[in-house]
Amino acid sequence: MSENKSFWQRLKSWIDGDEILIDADKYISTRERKERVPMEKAVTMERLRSNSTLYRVLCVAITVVFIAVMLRVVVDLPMFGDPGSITNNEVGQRYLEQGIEETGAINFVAGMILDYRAFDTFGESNVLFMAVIAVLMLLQRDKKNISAAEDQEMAEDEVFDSQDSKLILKKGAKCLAPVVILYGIYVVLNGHLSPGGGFSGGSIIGAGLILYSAANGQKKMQTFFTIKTLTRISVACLLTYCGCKSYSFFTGANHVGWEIPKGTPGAILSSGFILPLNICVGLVVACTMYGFYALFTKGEV
Amino acid sequence: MEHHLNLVHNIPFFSIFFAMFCGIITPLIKNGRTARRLHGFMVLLIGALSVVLLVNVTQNGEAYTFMMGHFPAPWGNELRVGPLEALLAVLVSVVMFLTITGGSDIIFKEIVPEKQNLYFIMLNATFGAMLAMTYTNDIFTGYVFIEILTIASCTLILAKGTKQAIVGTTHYLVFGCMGSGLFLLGVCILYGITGQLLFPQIKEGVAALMATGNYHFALMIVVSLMFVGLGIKSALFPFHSALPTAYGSTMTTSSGILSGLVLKAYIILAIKLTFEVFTVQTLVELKIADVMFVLGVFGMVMGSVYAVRESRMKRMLAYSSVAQIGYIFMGIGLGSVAGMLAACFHVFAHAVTKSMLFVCCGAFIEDANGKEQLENLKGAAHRNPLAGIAFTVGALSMIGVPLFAGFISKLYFATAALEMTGLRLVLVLAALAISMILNAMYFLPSVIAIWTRPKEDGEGASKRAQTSPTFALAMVLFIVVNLVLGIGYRPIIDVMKQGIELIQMTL
Amino acid sequence: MSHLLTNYYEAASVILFGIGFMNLLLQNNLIKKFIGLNIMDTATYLFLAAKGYVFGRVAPILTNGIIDKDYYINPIPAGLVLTGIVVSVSVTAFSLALVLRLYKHYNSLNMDEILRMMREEEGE
Amino acid sequence: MSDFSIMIQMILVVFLIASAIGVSVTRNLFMAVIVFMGYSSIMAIVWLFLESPDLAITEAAVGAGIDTVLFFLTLKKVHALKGTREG
Repeated sequence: MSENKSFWQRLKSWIDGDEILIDADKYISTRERKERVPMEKAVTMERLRSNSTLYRVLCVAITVVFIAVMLRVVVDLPMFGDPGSITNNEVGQRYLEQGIEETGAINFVAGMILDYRAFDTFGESNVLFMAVIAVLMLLQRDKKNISAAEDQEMAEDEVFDSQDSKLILKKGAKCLAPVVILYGIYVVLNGHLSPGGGFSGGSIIGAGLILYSAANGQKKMQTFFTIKTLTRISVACLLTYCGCKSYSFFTGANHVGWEIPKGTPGAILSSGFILPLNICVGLVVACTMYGFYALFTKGEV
Repeated sequence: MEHHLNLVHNIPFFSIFFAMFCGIITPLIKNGRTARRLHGFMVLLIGALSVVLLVNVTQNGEAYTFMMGHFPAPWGNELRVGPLEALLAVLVSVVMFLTITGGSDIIFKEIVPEKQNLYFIMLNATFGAMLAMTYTNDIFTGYVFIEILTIASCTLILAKGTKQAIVGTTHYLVFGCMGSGLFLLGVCILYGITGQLLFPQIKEGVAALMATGNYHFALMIVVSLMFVGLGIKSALFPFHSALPTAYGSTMTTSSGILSGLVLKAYIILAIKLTFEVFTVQTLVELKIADVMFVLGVFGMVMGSVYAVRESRMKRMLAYSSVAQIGYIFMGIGLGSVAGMLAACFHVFAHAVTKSMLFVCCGAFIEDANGKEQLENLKGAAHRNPLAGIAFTVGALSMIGVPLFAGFISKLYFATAALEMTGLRLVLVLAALAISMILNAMYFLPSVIAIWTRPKEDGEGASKRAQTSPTFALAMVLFIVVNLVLGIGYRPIIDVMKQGIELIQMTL
Repeated sequence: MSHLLTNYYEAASVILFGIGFMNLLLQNNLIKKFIGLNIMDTATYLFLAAKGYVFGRVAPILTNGIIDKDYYINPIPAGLVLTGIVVSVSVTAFSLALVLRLYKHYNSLNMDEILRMMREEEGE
Repeated sequence: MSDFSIMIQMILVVFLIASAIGVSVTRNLFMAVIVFMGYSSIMAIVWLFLESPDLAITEAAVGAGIDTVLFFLTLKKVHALKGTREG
């Protein structure tokens, strides 16, 4: 086991298997010693950052170079607002000229995202759902995620909220919340007729819910809106979405026919699946937005 | 292209929607075990269906597009299915199933019970998003599912709930956001100069631009933006710094999924873009291939150098992933079909091997009561022989010993390099040799360490840890899959070749 | 140069993208990092929306019953941007939740400092 | 599009860039979030000029509404309100 064994002796003992431990030990210990090196290297970056003038100058320089390259690209691009630009091709034309006939929506954007390119939009509502689940996982209070200081702070907030110090603000918010929610519902229901749709309307409803919760305290909100309601509404809406789209993708791809009646363009009950889908998206978004707010403030819905 | 579709052709669409459906419905299941069963059933079903699809498309030698909705190509979304895509779907299902089967004990141990079902939502979403990225024929759909994958994979990292895991997630998320931001900017400029979003139409547009020479600089920047974006997301060498922090801080099961599959999903998208949008020739003409080649070679060497310096096993495996991603980008950067083939095979070999290594590493750390320094893992293989054997197999495969998967991909890289001349040939062969030596330098000591009985507490250390039957099953299957890739690789290569040919035919 | 003035929206959006990207990459403070992320995303959307605009045409919602492709602007960018905005608000919420947790554990918003603290703890 | 409208749009664009730079250089987090809120509102107006009312509504509701609320909640939780300087 001396250090100065020849290579062949060590190989032989390695094959025999009797001195593996010593060699492995040596290996590990040399590697242990080397391990400090990358840490010191990483510190130099921090030292660079602490030297703030140099660091700032470097940041600005990199930004300027990046922007210069990108501006060079922009110079080449088609002119802004040019009707002959390549983006105004047959794809957009069909959306505009046959959109009403094929989707029934007079808001061409709604027709495009909820019918022609509905797969993207399906992915998009899933992103939202994943985000609210991720935030739930992060902020919902469990045994790995509690601290006494935070409890105390929240108790103080509650006392502060229950005082009537912001009476005018609270009364105002109470009056305003229903109006905001109503406007949101209008935007959702008219998604296929006017600007807006599930997403924007849903965020407006969500903002209304946040206002209501801020004015009346989360306790009152919890009487009718808990985490259970949130997940149930979201899951039900997404499942409806999933079902509707599976139906139309399946029938469309297999040329089955059985199309959904489109109704009279311009009427509120028209354009096939677009209205129910807008309602689903709107509900999911409203729940999500309120869920974010509640989890951020209290760590629970 | 009017195709008569039968039920088998609906499998890709069904797979994506069923995976997302299971993800959506899981919050209603409060019990983590039930959620795990649903997940396992879903992956098995989709895996089986993908095998059926694979057999069907290879026998008929066909590739088809599947309309997502009532509207054909430039107007509606589409999926594209060919032998290569079906094979990738099978790979994703197999690796997902085996990793979760082998690593589910750790999931139930590390995550608080009320949040276990949330973890499986994220797993289902990850699976669905990876399938969608494999099958998609639309660049914007690709972007949306990249974002789903970003959020879902970050949640897989933070699920452990410790503060280190949160730091790791933040680091990973910042890099992920940079990557997807650059990718999105690339997509936007590409839309601005071709006016299309579906792969075949963009391909026509790009071909026209290359022929006329218009927007040459813009096209170069677009391609670099998109590949740098995907490179950042798949931890290509200079952008890898988030990887060790993230993998070092989280559960090995999550690391196995992330390293084995999620990184590969971005690479799959990069390979699809190379074949179906830009073509290999365009990449070579725009000099992007050279850049990828150089970064890949650097990654191969530097990743291994970092790994040699590392004494914690999880971080060592993370750096090893950086090196292996370097191999894949080097293969793409060779700018030849043979190079792409080698890169594709390496995606398979690395996915299978690295997830196995992470699952074994998890079992070792578990037996050592959570300590992950290499010295604490001494004798780990005696406590858990099956994991020890699997780890050894994985290490040998990583080094590139014949009979195992890693050898075949290195063989194909070398073959692809022999088509090249001059500097490239030398560089590839040198990088392969150096990287193999470095791989041996960090994998062999860990193998030796885990098979070494510690002297001081000779009896306590050799005590057998209890292994669940599911873990044993997963290990055996992992080893079998590795050997299948290492010995019976011919049919797989043939399917890949067929897939690549079919993609190139449909210009 | 005159091109940059006609393409002023695109020019502005790449400048904003650059600023946002560098904030995300180089700012130490996490909140400003994620504001940078938002600026970067909106810049991309501005670029896309500018690509869809055509002089003298109106928003893609049926007005006065006119069905004519030369009357409305291109609806595709608007749809894509709508999808994109949803994605970026999700990512923002997620990242801010991460910031809250980090602050709870490390009492700091500085990413470098947090990484250093983590390394020191691991080193012990 | 009239010259006047183009002029207004250019001014808005300059405001956008100015507020983005402002966010980057300010050391006060509260100020940064307020400026970012202004940035989102200007962006909503820009989208009206680009004939995309859908986007304008969404940006106003999300960028200037929900995002800002989330940023403020975060600032409150990390005790960065009341003009605290960043650490």
